[in-house]
Amino acid sequence: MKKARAREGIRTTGIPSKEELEASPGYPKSDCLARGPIVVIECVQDIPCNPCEGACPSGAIKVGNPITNLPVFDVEKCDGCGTCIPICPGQAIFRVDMTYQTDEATVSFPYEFLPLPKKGDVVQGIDRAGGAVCEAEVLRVQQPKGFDHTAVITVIVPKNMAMEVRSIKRAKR
Amino acid sequence: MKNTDMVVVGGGAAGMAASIEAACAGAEVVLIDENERPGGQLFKQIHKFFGSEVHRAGIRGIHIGRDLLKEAEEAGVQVRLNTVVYGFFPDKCLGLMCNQHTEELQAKMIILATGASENVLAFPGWTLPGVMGAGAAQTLINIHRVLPGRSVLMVGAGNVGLIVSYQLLQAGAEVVAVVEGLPTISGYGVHASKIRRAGVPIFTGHTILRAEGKESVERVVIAAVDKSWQPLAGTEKAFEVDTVCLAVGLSPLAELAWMAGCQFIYIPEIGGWVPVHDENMETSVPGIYVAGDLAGIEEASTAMEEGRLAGLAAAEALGCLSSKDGRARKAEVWERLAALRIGSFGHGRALAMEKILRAKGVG
Amino acid sequence: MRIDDHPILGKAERGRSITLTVDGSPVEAFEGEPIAVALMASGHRVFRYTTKQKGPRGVFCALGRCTDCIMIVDGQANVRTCVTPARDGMVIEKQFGRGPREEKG
Amino acid sequence: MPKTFDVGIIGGGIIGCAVAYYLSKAGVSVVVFEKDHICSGTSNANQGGIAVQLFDPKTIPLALASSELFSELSNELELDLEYRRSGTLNVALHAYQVPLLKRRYDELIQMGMDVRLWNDHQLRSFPGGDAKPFLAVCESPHDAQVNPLKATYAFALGAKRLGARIMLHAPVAQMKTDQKTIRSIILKNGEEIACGRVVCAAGAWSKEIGRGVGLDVPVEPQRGQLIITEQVPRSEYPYILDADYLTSAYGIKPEGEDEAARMRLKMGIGASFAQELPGNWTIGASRDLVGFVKTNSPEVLKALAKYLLEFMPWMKRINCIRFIAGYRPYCIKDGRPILGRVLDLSGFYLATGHGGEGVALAPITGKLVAEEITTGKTSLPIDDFRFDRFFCSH
Repeated sequence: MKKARAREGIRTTGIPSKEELEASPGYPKSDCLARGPIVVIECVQDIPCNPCEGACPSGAIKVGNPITNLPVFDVEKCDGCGTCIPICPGQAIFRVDMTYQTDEATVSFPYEFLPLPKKGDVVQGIDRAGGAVCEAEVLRVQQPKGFDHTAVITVIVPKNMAMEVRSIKRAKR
Repeated sequence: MKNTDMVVVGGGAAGMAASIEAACAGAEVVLIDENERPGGQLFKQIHKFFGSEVHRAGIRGIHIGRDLLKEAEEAGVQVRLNTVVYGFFPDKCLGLMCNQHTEELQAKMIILATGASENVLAFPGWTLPGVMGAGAAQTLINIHRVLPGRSVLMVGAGNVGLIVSYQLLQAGAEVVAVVEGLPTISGYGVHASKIRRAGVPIFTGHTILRAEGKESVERVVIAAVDKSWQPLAGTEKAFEVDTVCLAVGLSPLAELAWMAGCQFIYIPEIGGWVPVHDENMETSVPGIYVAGDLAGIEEASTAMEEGRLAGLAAAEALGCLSSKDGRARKAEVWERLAALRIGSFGHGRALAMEKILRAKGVG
Repeated sequence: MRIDDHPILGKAERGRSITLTVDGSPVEAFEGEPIAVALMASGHRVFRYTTKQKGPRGVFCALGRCTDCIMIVDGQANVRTCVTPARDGMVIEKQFGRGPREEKG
Repeated sequence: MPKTFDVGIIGGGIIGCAVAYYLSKAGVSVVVFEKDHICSGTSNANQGGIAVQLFDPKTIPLALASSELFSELSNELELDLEYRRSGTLNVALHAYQVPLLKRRYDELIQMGMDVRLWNDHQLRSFPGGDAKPFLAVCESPHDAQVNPLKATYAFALGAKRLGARIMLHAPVAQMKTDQKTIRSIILKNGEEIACGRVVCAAGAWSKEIGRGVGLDVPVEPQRGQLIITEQVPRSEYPYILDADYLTSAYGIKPEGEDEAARMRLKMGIGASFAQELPGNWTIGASRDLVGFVKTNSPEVLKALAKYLLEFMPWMKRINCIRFIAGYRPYCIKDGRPILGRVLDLSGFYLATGHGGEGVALAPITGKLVAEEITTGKTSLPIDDFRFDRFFCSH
């Protein structure tokens, strides 16, 4: 068991482990998710980087000094606007809305591939390891000029997949 | 022979930043680059940069490059393209060649910002067409807009290997796997996460055994390695690919600094032999400065800051800046540089830089 | 295998369409792009064969540094195709060792 | 107790290594003191030419014998030295050179050498199309080329196999003498090594070594600059020389016909274009006495390149990939090597002053100096090369 754990984690697999995520001050506690749309920051390494802090219009993200601090997320201040999603150079910020429907949640994530999906498309929801875990219906594709070519896609997924789905399967070009 | 205040060799991130600072301070600056267009590697950095606002975090390298070009033009930097500095001669005289014509240019101050070249990795089949540097693939896809192949194996999970893998996917290629000999991923985890989400497996503790193919790469075989880097029998995996990209580190392009007689120090963590320099980026030869990857392999953000530092220091040495102003301006850059060299990713580079300063006798 | 559209860079802007002759056959290129790019776009992978081992070589560094991609361009050997701009009508040949293929009777 | 060797050799260039090899072959215990590393002084920055037709007539017998030795050395030393008798062309581009070339041709014929003057047809058909017409060409088909780095290392390794000790990074501080006889060598690190005999093969640094034992060895570093091109197909004539090399031999002042030629002569430039086995051309040569300055100068490089195109205009589109400079250990008295024992200091031998001919003369120098040390006699006369010649009045 211990051995298996040593092989997990972002440094070995490129995927943040459950422990790494839960230890990160940007990752919301599970009881916060019921409040409505909030961002989920999956930043677990001390990279010198802080654009998320300046991007948040409500001051919900704090990095401070030094800039290698992990972003601290204040769920009280977050209104789920998602401005921080396309800003993060590591594409490590997502938005989850557990209140979307009784059985369904929405997940928003950055996406920089072609072709872009369209609203209403039913695609495959992809987890952090790149595996297809469920069907996902595209609710929104945002790509205003300010995002500088990083689209933010929102998909509808079963509620139990909201903390698993982090992208969608890329369509063939 | 022509004369100028300052010559900056290399029009990449470091060289452009150096030229802008020096020209804004009032120095006559000639920026020389051997390529058809300036920008060095910035124009293939199509991802958003890390750092803070002062480092232009969240902005893509290409846009930073465009801004630097504009600033350089506005500052009056004379940019000479398609020009090779073929030799460094006594009394800070540079031999230039452009369109098969040569000339000499003498400068009071010289800033070398010649960058780096990619390391290679030798394995059976590594000379086959289809095996190339990761940076080469990045140039092809992001600048020249052509795919080097349809399916790629990436060797190396440092930031270059991870970023180029992602950009190959963006360009429409498939990346079948990233192979890393170390037991862990040395690049930023978020870069690894991006390609994992896109379905690319990362094999840490693995190496490439061979590339096979008649006239070009058709297939590769990888295997797990033990602690002494020996392949473990029975762990071989084969992939049908037409391209292998090597992202196994960079080495400073130090020829001109060697010719100039600069003292060097060997620091493997930042690319091997690097010119010793002080906190102003001045080498052991007075009036010759270094910046960017030549001064130790780091990243574009640090290269720009080092360039600014060298540009300010050289302008100060020319008398274009008062020592009071110079010191204040340099202090700002030192602070920004320090911010980029902290944490577990920056600590090793910070130590390496201290080693360089100690070798110069100022640490 | 040109990349016409790109999620970040958008539609490709290219120079005038021109024609190169590569080992006797026409190859489409865009003016000003490196010769090597036109060759890769048209599926060429082998640019030359080495002197001693006669091994194939293609683009390796794409920066004009390694000289793996050298070819004979308009009769001139050792031309680094990755940094030499394509011009209309250029005649390009694979290089064998230090020059053209030696015809042995 | 200091370590003891029969012979200590100062200098790990091709001359020192050749002397070490031939002494070791004769069973003598040898140590080589090299201040830096093998081939780090002069032997790494030259063209490896054995252009016998340019040699001073007194030195030609040595050059011929040396070339013969080279032809066996690849086998003997178990390393391909790339020795090949590719021949040389000595070319007169200018009218004043033609009589010099013809005079030299007659001299060489009289010495029994197989040399040829080109006829009109050969002159016209020299490859290169619009080349400035060659006025006269003397071809010496048995002249040769060798890889100087491989040759130096082969001698060093050969000596080592036979038991010689080669000490690298071991600069000599002083030599101990007693009753005008060499006793030992003391290195800069303080180590003392007893050797009954010492050979100075220190090339351009010989003056300093000589001074240490009270001898005025008239050798100065002469800077030579070379350009190296990329690899191109093998030429039928891979080694081309310039008749100006004969001017000093015949006491003729070379003429500068135009400004470029005058500049060239001022910079000591004469054509010496040699193609190495992989296909690279080395474009030389310049000679100037500027002390221990090993930098290149752009003026010389440009003049060399320009001069090259007068001979071979087709090289205009060939890329230069490097340039280098090296020291020729030049005997300022008469330009000839200084070989053998020294009367005033028993046990001290000189093998230096070879100028630009050190590689060509290395095997015969090694052989003759070894013979003198072991038998007191030499198989070829070397009286014309002895140190004493500077003090005898003729």
